[in-house]
Amino acid sequence: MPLLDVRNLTMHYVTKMGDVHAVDDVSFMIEAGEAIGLVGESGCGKTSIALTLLRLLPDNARFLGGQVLFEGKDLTHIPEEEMRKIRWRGISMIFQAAMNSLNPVYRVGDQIIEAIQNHLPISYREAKRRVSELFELVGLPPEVIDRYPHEYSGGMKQRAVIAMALACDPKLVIADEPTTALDVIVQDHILRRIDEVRKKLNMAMMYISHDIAVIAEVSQRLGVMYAGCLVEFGDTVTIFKRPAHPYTVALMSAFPSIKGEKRKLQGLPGEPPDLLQPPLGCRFHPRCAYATAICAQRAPRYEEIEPGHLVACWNPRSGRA
Amino acid sequence: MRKSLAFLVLCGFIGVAQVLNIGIFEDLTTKNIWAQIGPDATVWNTYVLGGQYSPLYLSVPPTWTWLPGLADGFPTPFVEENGSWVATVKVRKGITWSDGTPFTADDVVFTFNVLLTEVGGMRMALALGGNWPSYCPDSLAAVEKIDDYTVKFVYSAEPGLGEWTFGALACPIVQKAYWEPKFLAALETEDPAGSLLAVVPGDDEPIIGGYDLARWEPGAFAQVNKNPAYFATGERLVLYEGGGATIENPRLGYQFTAYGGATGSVLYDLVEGPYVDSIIYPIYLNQDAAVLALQKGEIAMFLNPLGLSKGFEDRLKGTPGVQIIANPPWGFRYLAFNMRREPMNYKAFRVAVATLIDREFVAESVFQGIITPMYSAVPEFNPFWYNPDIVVYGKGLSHAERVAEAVRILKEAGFSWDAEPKVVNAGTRNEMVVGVLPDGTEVPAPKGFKLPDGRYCPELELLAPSAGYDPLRATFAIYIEQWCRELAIPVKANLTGFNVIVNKVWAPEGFEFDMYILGWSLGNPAFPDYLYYFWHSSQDVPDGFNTPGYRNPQYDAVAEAFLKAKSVAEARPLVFKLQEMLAEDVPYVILFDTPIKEAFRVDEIAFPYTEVLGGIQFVWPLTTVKALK
Amino acid sequence: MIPRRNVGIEPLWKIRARLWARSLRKNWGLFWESRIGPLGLAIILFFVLLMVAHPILMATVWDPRVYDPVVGFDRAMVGRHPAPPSWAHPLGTDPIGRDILSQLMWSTRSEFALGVTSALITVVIGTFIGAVCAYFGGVVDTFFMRLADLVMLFPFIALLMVLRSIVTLDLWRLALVMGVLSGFGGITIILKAQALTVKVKPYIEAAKVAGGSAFHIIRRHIVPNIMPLSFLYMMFNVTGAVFTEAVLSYFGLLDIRMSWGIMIHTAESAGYLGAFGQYWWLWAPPGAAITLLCFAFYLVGRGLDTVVNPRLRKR
Amino acid sequence: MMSTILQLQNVTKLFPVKQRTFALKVRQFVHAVDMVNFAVETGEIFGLVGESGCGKTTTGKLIVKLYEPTSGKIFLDGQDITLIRSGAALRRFRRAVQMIFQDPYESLNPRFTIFDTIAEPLEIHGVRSLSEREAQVAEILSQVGLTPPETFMFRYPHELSGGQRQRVAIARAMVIRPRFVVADEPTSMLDVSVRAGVMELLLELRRDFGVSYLYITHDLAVARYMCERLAVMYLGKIVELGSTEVVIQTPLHPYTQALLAAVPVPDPTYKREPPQIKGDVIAPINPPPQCRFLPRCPKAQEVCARSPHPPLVDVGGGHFVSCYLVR
Amino acid sequence: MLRYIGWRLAQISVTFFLFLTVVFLLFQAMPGDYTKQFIMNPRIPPEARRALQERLGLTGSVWDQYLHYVRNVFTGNLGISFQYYPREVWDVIKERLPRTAVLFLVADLLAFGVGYPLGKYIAWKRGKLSDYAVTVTGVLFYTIFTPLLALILLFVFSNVLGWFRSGGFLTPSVWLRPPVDPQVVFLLLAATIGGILALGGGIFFLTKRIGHPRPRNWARRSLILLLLACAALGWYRSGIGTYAWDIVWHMFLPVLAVTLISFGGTMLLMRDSMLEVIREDYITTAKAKGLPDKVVRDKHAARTALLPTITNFTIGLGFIVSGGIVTETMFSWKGMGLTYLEAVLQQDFPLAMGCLIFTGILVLLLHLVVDVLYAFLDPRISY
Repeated sequence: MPLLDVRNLTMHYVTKMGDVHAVDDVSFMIEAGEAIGLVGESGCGKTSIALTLLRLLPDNARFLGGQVLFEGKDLTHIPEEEMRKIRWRGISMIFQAAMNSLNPVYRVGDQIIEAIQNHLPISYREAKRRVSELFELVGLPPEVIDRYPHEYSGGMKQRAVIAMALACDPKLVIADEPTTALDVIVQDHILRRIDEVRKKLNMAMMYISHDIAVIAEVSQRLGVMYAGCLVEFGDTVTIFKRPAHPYTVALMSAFPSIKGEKRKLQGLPGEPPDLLQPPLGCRFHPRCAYATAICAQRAPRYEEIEPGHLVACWNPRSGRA
Repeated sequence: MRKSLAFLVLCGFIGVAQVLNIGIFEDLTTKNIWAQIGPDATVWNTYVLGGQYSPLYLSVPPTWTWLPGLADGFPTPFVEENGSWVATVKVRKGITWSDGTPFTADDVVFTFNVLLTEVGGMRMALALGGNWPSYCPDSLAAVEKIDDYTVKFVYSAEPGLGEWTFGALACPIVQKAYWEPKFLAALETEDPAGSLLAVVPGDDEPIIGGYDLARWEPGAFAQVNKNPAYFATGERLVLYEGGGATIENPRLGYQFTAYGGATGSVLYDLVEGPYVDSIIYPIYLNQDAAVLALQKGEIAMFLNPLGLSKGFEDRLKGTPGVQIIANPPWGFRYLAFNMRREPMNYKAFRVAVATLIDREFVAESVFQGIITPMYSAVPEFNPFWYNPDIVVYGKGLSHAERVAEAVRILKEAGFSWDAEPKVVNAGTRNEMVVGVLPDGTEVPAPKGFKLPDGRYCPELELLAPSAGYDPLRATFAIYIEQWCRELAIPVKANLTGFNVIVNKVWAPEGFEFDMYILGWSLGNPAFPDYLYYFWHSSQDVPDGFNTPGYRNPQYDAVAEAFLKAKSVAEARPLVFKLQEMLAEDVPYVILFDTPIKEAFRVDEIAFPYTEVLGGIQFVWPLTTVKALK
Repeated sequence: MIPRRNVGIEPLWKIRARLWARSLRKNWGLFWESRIGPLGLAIILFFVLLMVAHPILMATVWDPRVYDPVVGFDRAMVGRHPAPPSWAHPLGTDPIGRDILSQLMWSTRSEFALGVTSALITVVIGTFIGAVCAYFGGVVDTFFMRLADLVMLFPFIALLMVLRSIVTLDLWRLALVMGVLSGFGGITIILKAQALTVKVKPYIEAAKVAGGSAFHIIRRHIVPNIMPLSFLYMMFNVTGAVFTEAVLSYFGLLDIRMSWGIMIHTAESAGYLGAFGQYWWLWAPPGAAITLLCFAFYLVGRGLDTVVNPRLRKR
Repeated sequence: MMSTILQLQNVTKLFPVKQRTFALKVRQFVHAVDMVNFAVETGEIFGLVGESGCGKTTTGKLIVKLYEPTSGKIFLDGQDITLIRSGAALRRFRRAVQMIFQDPYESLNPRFTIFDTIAEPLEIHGVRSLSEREAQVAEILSQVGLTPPETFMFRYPHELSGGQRQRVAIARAMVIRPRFVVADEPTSMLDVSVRAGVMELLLELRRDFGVSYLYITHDLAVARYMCERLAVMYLGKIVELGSTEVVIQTPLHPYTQALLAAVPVPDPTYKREPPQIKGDVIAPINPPPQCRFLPRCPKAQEVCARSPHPPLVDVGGGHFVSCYLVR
Repeated sequence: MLRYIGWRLAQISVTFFLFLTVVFLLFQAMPGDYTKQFIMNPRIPPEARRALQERLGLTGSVWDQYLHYVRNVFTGNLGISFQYYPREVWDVIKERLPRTAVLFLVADLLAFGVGYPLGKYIAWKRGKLSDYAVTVTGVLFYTIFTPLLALILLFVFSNVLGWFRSGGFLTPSVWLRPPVDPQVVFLLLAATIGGILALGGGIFFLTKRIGHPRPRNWARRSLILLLLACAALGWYRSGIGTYAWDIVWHMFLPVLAVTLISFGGTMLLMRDSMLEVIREDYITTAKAKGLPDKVVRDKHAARTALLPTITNFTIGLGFIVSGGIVTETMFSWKGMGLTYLEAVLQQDFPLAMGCLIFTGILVLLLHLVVDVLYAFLDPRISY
């Protein structure tokens, strides 16, 4: 049984202008101890998936179908009280904006202790000891436990947020753009540290990022999202070597690198679709260089083109045996 | 403290103390007699503290008969002695201060010596300010003791009523023993008058009147207790129809008869108390609260110099146990012209405006009887001084007749119009100045009011208190504006703050106004000396009281004679004459005043009489009222 | 090079008008959603109706001699004033026989005039000074901010009580004084803070780089961007002005011939105020009118707040 | 033949540190830009690379006169622009130099339509006629790829996507035909798929208008793609400068090396070594006179602690390095 | 911190000096003077008025008067009241201030106590019917014409129900022979409130160290109950309990009025501030941590949103003079507001200026207090 099994997840936001098709029929699995990446551009629904998993969606979100099986339990249907226990203990999250996910009026240590005491029946002293262990783990000096968030630098805050996410030994940690606002050298440090911890504690990890270079370095398997749909999913190396969906191909060729030959970048024509009225058929077809008539009529099935490599495309570029 | 203890012991002997609750609207501002008569001379201080000290002579309500207080009989007539004028006054024997010490001529002499002392280039009386200067007129040269019970007053010139009868003799007397050390200490300081005013008397301050201040809880209430040593307790005063009066004080063994004594039927038979052990004056900061308290029986009455408004009257009318008394006012509200300016300097103009003012209409229709129209400078409710035979311009005329009359007067004096006002539909409901005559000719709206020399009349400002300060005067001003405008007389009512008016009328440079409406309350009804101050030409100086700038040598002469008169009988025809002149020349148009209406609980308080000019608050200092509970 | 061509399909002003109408529609939608805003607006419209109806009634149905709000009185009812509501006087008459409804309607105009004038003055001053302080900073900023601190030290009503004995405070002067005082006070600080958030936006820098003068930037960029907030505070200021006028009139401190505050003051000084049930028509209509109008402008202000501040919107 | 369009000589910008207690003299300064020298050739794209807070944006703003340098000279076409104060000279300068800002969401006035935004510089520079402005705006819109222009002209920024907005921002900068443009991270906020398009557009515009760029970025990969030459900045100082490929292939300064080592590579099979660097960046408030990189330098030697900040020295082929250890 | 306070005090002195000057000029600009009231009495000769003017310091050049005044104020001498001549202004303020202070302190605290939780609650329930209902009610009370509310309360509670007296701050019959001055009782009441607040704060901080939330809350509640019981017992045993109770009983209606009027302000501010805070990421984080809704609302959202509300509350305390005018008039509560009103109407400049200056000092000091309070409440701020 996989740790997390997301099946046909569909979620819309209700607005005055109509429904925003934020997550549409998304399915994927995460095994225990595994690191997967979710890559896509802004507004493609990556963060919405994360929030759906923790059931932290805003009021206007409507869950329209599918299942989220965590250790066999369907998170979409359990009562709130039970869900509250799963949060942080089962699934925790490193939020996108670490700067803002610490409450400025409480000491950083106390905010972590609060999370621990909320889930585990241990004393303040014990909890504090645990926090200093966590701090050591993420590379923070223990003397900053009793400081306030504003006394931390950006990198330290990010580390503290990671420590907080690990506080209750969760089985799955969702890292939503954990390093976006950071400089490359700090980013490198932190990504390496997370990876070490993950291996040490044998946690599953779900990275969410728009930066495929980062995802390439840290994840074993990888999903590519476009306009609310998961268009490709598979082993990271396979996808980089044999990208099947035209969007994945385009994404990779749009990305400059400091290694290798300097090559001409291929921008994608057009703009990402308006999720209030997503295009019929394949959502990518208006921008797709390989679109055929059927792409505009019917959404492609999400199917395996080689073992463990799933693609939703009528005309995949490679890999189809 | 000691006094309250004594009071407590007393109550213990005679059973439950009788207490009256009487509401007031403002707090005391001082306990010091010098300040109370001086710079702190507020009516509220007088209500509460006025009972502590007595003068030698006083005008006794309700008839305002002038009678001895601490004095024994009337003073001797003035005789000339080495260029000064001298009279003697005897004080009563047997009177004691509340501390038990006897009251003697020393106290009288001391009181006047304080006032006569020269400090910093002026007399103490002036330095103290307030009402002191009137008790110590300039012509008073010295006050000397002849024996323990006789005092000699020395004047530099023969004094008139104002300087003598209603001046020095009305001065409250303080105790020498208590005040002398304080006075001497004050003299040592840089500002003796200021230091004297700054003395805070303690509970041991001896008093001579009926009620003694026992407690003052600032902002909440004041309490006075009866003075067991009050000299007049049990004193019987009988006032007769013929003006006679008798005083009989069994306690002092004192008897006195004046003005012909017991002739005619008895008007009032009053026996001094105090009948109440203590009076508590709770302070209410708005009338509504006081009215509610009166309705609930929290208080027996409340004191208010202006009397009840119509609304309070309406509300209290149906309340069981509450009686409402209406008394005539002693004051008037008036329109003043600045006779230094054009066109107010024309008598015709003033007369025309006076003709236009329909007091009865406003009084009866608009204000439905809550105001009383007035015509003479002496309110008619003071029959002794009031002259009923004076000119009243426009009296009894209809609106159309008034317009016609005013136009006639103005035209006669040379005023003119571009389009002259004409009355149409006179006598009907639709009478107006503009419209169509029965023969079909159209009457244009009057316009272009011109002075006799042919120039257009400048816009005239009529200053009046805003509706916020006094809706009655504001409304009157608006009507006057309307009536004048109807005749194209360019009057503009400026309804503004009281201070603004006062500061324009009494501007430092002189009198900066065209017309204004204000009111006067008139002091001692027994002696209308305001007739001198308001219209005598000597007062037509900056800061003087002759605001219209009325200069009539004839008036001046009569007014001066009035002040110098030796008796009221001598003064009366002069006052009549003054009223006639004023009515004729209209420096003021006397407009109206409101009757003083007061309410009290008949189940709690009983008054010996309720008809008194200015209101039952003048049944003062409440030594004759009884508590019924 | 692409050849130049004129794209003027429509005159510019038409397009702008359409855009303006569209943004108005959108903002109206947001305003409507706040629910309390439209409630306030409805109340204000009701008062506008009263205001407009008065001169019409005076010219047609009402005899000015009877219904004039200041000098009218009903001869037919002498001795019965203050009279309770009747057909002739739907809200009764006051102690000196004037029609309450007429007074109420007539005063509406002055309340609006007062509120709107003073609020406009406040907002114009506040916006201008706020923008200038934010843009230039330095001495100008320090001067006006200290001035604002100073103005805010004064209790408003207390200050007006002093001022009214220095100058005759009629309606327009009161509006001017209130407008100027609150213009130099707190609102400057709020608008300056808002202008500061605008000032640091890159588009200001872009305008500078494009060569825009300080005046150009303040006029075209800063002021339009703080205008919505100004407008919002204008609503609150109207409430403040109406309320202040009422309080001062109630104390009899203003030199106005008629207003809602004066109406209550008339009842009070004539002694009818404390007798609640008995003479309710004297105090209830003006009291309710003051409260309602203040309430309405405040609600509109809060409704606008949800339009102007996205943070307050429903997600 | 290449000519220098822009030259910076010993340009320094100090920002006073806000002090709460009142002092007559400000004692602490952030050395945002410290004795910076470089030159940009006509038609060249010159990259300025560094981490946040290194002073690269300040340098850009100094060039467009949003800031005035504390000391040093900046020459545009041989004229010292720091001396320009106002009047016609400033107007000419404003026409010649423009800037593209990082954040397309914030750099457009939300109350302006696209037309208003782009026409604003025209208006300022005296294009009075409305139809003329309309024509020019339409033209530049099609040039930046927003076609047909009519559909974009009267929209508001919030109705456009990020890429479109950045194109509008570029159009605003280009509409008065500047000769030099400072592009401050013009693509860092954009999605990957539109980023390439914008970069291509900038290159195209250089071709069409012959404009030169100072291209500011933190992303070495982007710099590599866009620039002919680049300079690496660290805490207000340029530590390495040279032609792009040379610097990226053979970085000489330890900081450049660390920076390059930290850049993730979009290739899951490539395993990078961790960059050799210690600690965190500290703000350059009254920095000590030694090499700015000294506290974090993995290769620091005794000479570094003894000597002042090393000068920028040509090590051959126009490759400049500021390090004592590279000679 | 101390350095900062010193610097702020220096700033405050400058502002205060300017304020003083403006106040002085303002009253100088008022036409006429106190002695004008004697113009109504023709028997008082002009010389007497001039003597009085001299004594009251109304003669001499404006500049001399100004210097004199400034010198006096900075030596703590606010001059002598004209109305209460020759009492010192400070003496009059000393008598009136405790009444006003206790009344408004209690009312403001109550308003805060009502407004804060309500604001918290409706922000959390935003868009629901309860939100609209409470908001509209709050706004209605906030904008209600104050005299009207006071009259309604007086009518209902005093006239119809007869529960309270119609005004004043004490019952004369109770206070005929009191062992203490009412001022003392007011001061003691203020001290009690202050003490309860301080000790309550102390309890809060002391129990902070208790590890687990449940025993912590239990300890807090019981200790605070104990504190209140001790305070009540203390008053009961003091022997002046009846007097204190008389005052408290009189306070009821004015306190109710002020509370009703001002709770809306706190509530709406709290609501807006909360709405801003609950959009922050740390609220989502707190929810993601699995914390119960109530904890997220009270501990994370409300605590941070409290800060602007506190500012508003504290600064608001300073304006007891202007805020008090209406309330004090309506309820016959002779405090600072009424004193000021009377002083202005009677042109008692020193007293009116004294009231204004007092307010000025109070507001300025409260600004400082807010700054210091912020340093305690908001760790981001340090001086």
